[in-house]
Amino acid sequence: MSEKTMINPSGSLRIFFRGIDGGVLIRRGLIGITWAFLSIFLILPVILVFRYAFSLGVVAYLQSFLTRDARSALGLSVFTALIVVPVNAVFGVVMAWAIAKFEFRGKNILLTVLDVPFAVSPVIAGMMFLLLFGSRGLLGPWLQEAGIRIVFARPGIVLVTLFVTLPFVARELIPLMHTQGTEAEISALTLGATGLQTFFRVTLPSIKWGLLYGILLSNARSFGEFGAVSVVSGHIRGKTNTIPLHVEILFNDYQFAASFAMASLLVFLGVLTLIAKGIAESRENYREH
Amino acid sequence: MSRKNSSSPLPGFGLSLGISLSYVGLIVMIPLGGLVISAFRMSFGDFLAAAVRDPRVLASYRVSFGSALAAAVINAFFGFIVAWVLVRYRFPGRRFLDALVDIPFALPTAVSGIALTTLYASTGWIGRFLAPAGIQVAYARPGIVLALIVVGLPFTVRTLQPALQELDREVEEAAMSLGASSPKTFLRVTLPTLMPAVLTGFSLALARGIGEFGSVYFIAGNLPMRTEIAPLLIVMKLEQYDYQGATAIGVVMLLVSFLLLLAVNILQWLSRRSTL
Amino acid sequence: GGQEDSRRTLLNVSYDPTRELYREYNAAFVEHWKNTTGEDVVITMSHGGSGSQARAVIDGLEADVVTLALAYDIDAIALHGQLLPEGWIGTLPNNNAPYVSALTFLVRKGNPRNITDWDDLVREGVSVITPNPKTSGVARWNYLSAWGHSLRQDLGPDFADILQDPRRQEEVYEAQERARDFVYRLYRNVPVLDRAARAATNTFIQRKIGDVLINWENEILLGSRELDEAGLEMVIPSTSILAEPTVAVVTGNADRRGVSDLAEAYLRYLYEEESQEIIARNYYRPWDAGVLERHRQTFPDLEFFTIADVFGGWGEANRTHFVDGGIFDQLYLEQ
Amino acid sequence: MSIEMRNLNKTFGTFPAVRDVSLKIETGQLVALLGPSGSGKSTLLRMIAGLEIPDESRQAGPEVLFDGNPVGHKPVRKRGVGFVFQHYSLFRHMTVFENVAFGLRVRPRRTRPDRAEIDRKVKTLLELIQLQSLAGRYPHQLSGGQRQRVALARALAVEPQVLLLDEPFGALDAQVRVDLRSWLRKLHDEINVTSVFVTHDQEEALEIADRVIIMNKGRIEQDGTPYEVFHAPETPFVMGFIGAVNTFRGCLNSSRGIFGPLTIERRDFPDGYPVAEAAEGGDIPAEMFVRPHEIELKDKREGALSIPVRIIRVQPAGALVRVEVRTEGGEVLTAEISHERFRKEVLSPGSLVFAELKKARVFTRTSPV
Amino acid sequence: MSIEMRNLNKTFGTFPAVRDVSLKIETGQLVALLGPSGSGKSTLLRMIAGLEIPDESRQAGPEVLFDGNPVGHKPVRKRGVGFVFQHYSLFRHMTVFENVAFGLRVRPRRTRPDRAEIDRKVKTLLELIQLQSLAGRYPHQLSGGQRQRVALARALAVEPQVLLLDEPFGALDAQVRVDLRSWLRKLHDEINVTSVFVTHDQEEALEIADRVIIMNKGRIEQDGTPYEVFHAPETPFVMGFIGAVNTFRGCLNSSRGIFGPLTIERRDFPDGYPVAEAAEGGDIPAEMFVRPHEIELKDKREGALSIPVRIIRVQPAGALVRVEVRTEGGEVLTAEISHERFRKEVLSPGSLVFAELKKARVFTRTSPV
Ligand SMILES: Nc1ncnc2c1ncn2[C@@H]1O[C@H](COP(=O)(O)OP(=O)(O)OP(=O)(O)O)[C@@H](O)[C@H]1O
Ligand SMILES: Nc1ncnc2c1ncn2[C@@H]1O[C@H](COP(=O)(O)OP(=O)(O)OP(=O)(O)O)[C@@H](O)[C@H]1O
Ligand SMILES: [Mg+2]
Ligand SMILES: [Mg+2]
Ligand SMILES: O=S(=O)([O-])[O-]
Repeated sequence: MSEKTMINPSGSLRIFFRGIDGGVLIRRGLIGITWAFLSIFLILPVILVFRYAFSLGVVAYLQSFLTRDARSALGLSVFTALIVVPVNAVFGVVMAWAIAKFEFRGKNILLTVLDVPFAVSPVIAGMMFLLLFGSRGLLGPWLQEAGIRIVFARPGIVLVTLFVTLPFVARELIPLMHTQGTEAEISALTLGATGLQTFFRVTLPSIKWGLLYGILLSNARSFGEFGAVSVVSGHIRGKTNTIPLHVEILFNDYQFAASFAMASLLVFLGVLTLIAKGIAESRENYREH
Repeated sequence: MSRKNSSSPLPGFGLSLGISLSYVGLIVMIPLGGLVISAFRMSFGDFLAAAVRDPRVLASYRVSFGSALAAAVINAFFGFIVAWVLVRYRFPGRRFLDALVDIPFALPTAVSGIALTTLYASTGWIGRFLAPAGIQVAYARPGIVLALIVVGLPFTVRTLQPALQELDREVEEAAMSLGASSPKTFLRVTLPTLMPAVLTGFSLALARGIGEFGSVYFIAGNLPMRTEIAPLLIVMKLEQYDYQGATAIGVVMLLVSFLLLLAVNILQWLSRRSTL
Repeated sequence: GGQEDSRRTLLNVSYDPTRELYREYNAAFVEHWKNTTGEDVVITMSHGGSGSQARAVIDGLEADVVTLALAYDIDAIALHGQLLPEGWIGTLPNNNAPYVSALTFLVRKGNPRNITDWDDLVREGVSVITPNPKTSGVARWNYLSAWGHSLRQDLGPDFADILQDPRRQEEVYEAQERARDFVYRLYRNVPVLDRAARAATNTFIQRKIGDVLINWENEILLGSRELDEAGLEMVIPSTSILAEPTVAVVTGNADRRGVSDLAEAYLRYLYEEESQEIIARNYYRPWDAGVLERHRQTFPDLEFFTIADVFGGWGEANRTHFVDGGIFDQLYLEQ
Repeated sequence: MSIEMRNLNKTFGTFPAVRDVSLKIETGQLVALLGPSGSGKSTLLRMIAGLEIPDESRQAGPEVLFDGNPVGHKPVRKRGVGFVFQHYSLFRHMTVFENVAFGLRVRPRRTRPDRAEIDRKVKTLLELIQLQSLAGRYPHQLSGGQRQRVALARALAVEPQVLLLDEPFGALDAQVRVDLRSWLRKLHDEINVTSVFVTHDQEEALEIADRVIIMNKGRIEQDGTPYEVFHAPETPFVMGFIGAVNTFRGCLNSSRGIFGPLTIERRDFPDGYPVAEAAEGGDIPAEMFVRPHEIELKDKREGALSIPVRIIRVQPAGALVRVEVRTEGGEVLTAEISHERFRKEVLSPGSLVFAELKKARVFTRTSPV
Repeated sequence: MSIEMRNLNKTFGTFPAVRDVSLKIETGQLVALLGPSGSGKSTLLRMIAGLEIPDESRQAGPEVLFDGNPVGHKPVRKRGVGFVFQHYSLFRHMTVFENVAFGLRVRPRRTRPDRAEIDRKVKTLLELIQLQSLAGRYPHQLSGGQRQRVALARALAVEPQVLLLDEPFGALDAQVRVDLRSWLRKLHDEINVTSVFVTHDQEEALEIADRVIIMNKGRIEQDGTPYEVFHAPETPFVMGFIGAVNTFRGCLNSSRGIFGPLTIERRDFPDGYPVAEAAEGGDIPAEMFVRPHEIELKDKREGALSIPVRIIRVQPAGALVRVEVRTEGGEVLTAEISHERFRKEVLSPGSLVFAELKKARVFTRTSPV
């Protein structure tokens, strides 16, 4: 394929003759800028994480996951994700269904509210839950009376994580479901399918890759959230530290290698997410065309 | 919120909307409400004093909003190039770069903060080349902007990509067949058509940048009046048992983010309507 | 498993630089408690900036004991959280401070900027690392120590008494003004305000920012031990405020959880000789004079002054210097 | 199954999409709903299917009846209608076979056929649509015409007694459309079902329907056989919408009509004189419509309905030769003559001939002739 | 401006989209590129415009010449062509006025008309397309037909001497399409340009073009006037593609042809006997094509080309009456007869008549008659 050849997004080939995509020089220049920009801002930091993580060798790297605190942080993060991800998946799908398949007044407001967790500072997110459930918060005294602990315990961590990951699944699905329209569902109904049959047999299969990606993103975010969790965690060693908090503690304890090792775990998770996404997208394209 | 299209034959509208509203209410609206109620507990004068009169708070807004604005502008610009390159060109490593864009979504902000600080401190891999030139990145405003570029990048690229993909190539060809040169075609046809997406990505990156804490905290240096961001002030106020002060700043920031988001959604809605 | 559920647990909420100390002490105490009562107990720790830890306790973090950097933070718990009586101070010996510390300097190997005392910190071009007094316990001590040093230079060795002398008001006023200027010049030399003591140490050692780090004596001794090859030297200034980290039982929580006796014993045992040894080994100046004497090598003598004498106690100091709009804020507004 | 609609109205916001439609469709008929875009065809069809609920009206309640039984309360999945969309809306993640089998597989267990039975049924249907060999393909591997046939088979699998098709060929190429048309007609005849299909293509409607219902602005303009709507349109709208037409604007009075170049005496009207009312007052405005094939081109004036015209363009490609002519007044008319005739006459651009109207329909403002 | 193409080839990957096309279009012609989907029409048009570069071929270099001058090196914006896309491709963020003015406004300053001049020109064009009153609207506020007209006006604004249209009406409703067709023809005649338009709708091509070029699989199948391609198709492909047709499969030998129910003696062929080669060897396979309007239905057998058939369906709505008949062998034929004839004969479904072929084209495997 010559320099001028490109494939447009739908995969078909086209040749542009000094078209808007520019000549070879512009093309190379822009690709160069992209590599440089992404290298400086994304590739180098990731390399750095791994360099430090393995600075004491592979054995030390692996050992850093075996300490009691590391195991407990891992456990808490997994516990949180195990709750957060399924809840997000279910509610995300339900919200996407309501928003993408129906017209109703106030939809823009609901959409905006759905986006709030994207935009709210994690610190404020944590603070909101403190103001609500802290012992001096609105519900705090009452909860204390009832012996229910929310902040500085697992429920608080789960709650803030639910908050910060709320939009991921729905946001991923809404545009997808929007473009798919409702005709397939209506066809299913005319063929005698019940609402649930329609959902599980028609809607779900056609959104499954988008759903998977939304789940993976919210999973990555659930493992990675730092600011908000930090506010409500209490930092109790071996109890309420998640992986990112443990990363910070190790970092402060001068255990840099171990700290970056934990961080590299999250990078792996991110990379895994991205690979899965790649697969999901190629499956999606395969179906479309 | 009432139902306009009462006759959609699809089942589950009431149920799904009900569940959605309850869930969003529980996870988002109640905590948000808690914050607002706490803000209402203080007098208006106190609120103003805490949220907008304190010069240090004002300075932190300037840092937060200013850096977020700078980062969002840079992201809009480079994000456009990145999205353009990823959508329009085929070259080795494209899929890799495409996947990379999501890294900041997946990486804990603290980790990216620590990593960036290590890179850009005057002893870091990059910082050591900048320091002799007198460029200080870590522990200065450029560092904040840097961290915000990283966390905001996926927002601009990911909103632009689909828009670029959808952009009808024929429109550009039409412009060129009418005698427009490539730059003119780009400036007069391509760019205006993509403007809603650019603005959306820009606002999302901006909103995210204003609120970002984890990564900035490590790289900022946190000097009052100079490199102290508003979320840090909230943390500080909390630690000084000044809940009202923290709430007041939180409410101001929330308001700004909310307005930004609303603007984005309305923008999208308008552009969708105008391109039917 | 089931065994863990039945064991009584004690949560000690502490500040950053005590990680190593309490790791060792907890092990010792658990053994001691087992030996004396036969009961297995579990001690859990939470570390963070002193202020944020106090805030978490106020917000509901169920600390049974707090071992914080300043009495002020425990006062806040008493005041805002009503979790322990106002008169908590004095429930344990030495104003509830089982160990004290000095503030010392860490400089690069060979002391290239030739820093020997507080006065050197305000020289043009010297870069000083100290955390943010708004969030960090040690940072407040640093700040007050610098201020006190300036007063000491102006008013002489008995400056604490002069400060109280109504006849020397004018002189004192001028000295306070100069102290203010001194601190102002000091903070102009600070390029990074970290959130807590540990973060500042990292900045100085790990990122190699700054010419001098002011920090807890224990933190510096510990840091230079763990990172000795980094090429660092400790410098001991002529004066320091007597930093008194304080401990207390959070009776509100401990009573409710039925661990008051354990909490009480946990803190009291800190004053025992074997514990004081652990404390000294972790570079805190032990309260026990005998133990201190044994570690003279590590803890050279220097001129101390106390917050009570020079600043009228934490309440007063806080109101003057650290509240929003206080002198510390004003320093930055002037910059 | 017969379908009856009574007093159906549907308003979106303030926009009346369907207005006061009452209609009865007999068992076994193939009915076309024809009309311009936005005329309410889809909305009416969707009301039959139960996909749209008719507005409650003040007077008589709206009703949809299948075989005389009201089905207003039945949701779409209980009405037993087969519905086919313009864009096929096949299930993308299912093979052709699975698509067709879907309606059987989602039946409640009691009435669900067993595997073998489903297999057999689907195979029969795939034979019917001549796609046996493609049973394992996914929709994206089919051509447009094939997809549309699968959509039809899928709808037929549940053995609906009513088949509703919303522009079933709208998304197809002209060529493929034409092929599928006659196929649909044959299919309808074979499986004995009542079918209603929506189209805005008049040729399609005329070619395959037993009955054509022409809609305009939410109302039914005319309801009749293809022959009736083509040859005896009841309104100017139908006249203009079905088939090409030449329009003459003018007026009528008791004794004659004047339409541009033509003054036609009462007795000379080929299809009788317009309504009585014209006889009374003075001139009333009227329009005269003549279809292209109802114009003959002759070399001399014959009769009263003959207009001298000059030939502009001759277009002899097609079953009829299309000739564009201009009257002295400058109006352009189109005539369609047979090739035989064309060979006989000398009809080259520029030559002067006479256009003779063999038929003409006149509509006054209120009523047709 | 005349357009000449020499040896144009275009391959996408390994797929040859256009193969060895050479062609000359004279100044002022309106030429239709007609062919099924994927036959390479758009690719050829885009090569003329400079939106696609022809492949370098081994032998003679490919060339596109305008008025005899090669333009291969010129990018699209310098070729001075007006290009109109199927999906209009209007600039969404500009009003109708701004869309039309675009081409003038992006000219280099030297040749750019001043504001008043642009204003005047655009107004004239908007009048031409009869959209003066909508100058301030945005594309999304227009109907499909209006959008298409704006796209045309936009292309005309730069006064191209060549107008290229890629399925200009492809995205429109049947009704609107028909209106715009004759409008396009008129426009072409008024502004005196050379126009090439792509379509896959044969009616459209026959109706408005001076010349029709029929493409199939990247090659030109036939190039001629509408009359020629309709009445004298050169290949079976053209025969089948242009207009409806009845096909008889059979064979030929030196003395007669046998096509299903018909055995036709050499002398009886209405249009002369197929090629000489048939005279030599034995039977060779052949196909006979008869257009529906070339079949007469009579009540008695007349001549050699008469087949007894039974009427299945009569469809009298339309300019001609379409009658479907079945031969004794079971094949279905379609005949189109005039209404006059229809009225004379008794043609009801079920009755037995004779279908007489008035014309028949026979193609052997290699050559047409
Ligand atoms: N859900 C809706 N909300 C608002 N208006 C609607 C809705 N559905 C249809 N309409 C309007 O009702 C009118 C009739 O719509 P309908 O779809 O029945 O037209 P149609 O005859 O099928 O047209 P087409 O040939 O374009 O499909 C249109 O003007 C349309 O804009
Ligand atoms: N960019 C491309 N990459 C790969 N194949 C292409 C490309 N453009 C066209 N083709 C192929 O070339 C062939 C001819 O395409 P072209 O667009 O010229 O057909 P067409 O005659 O215009 O068809 P249609 O009527 O569907 O528009 C098609 O088979 C098409 O799939
Ligand atoms: Mg419709
Ligand atoms: Mg094409
Ligand atoms: O940990 S400190 O509170 O002393 O900074």
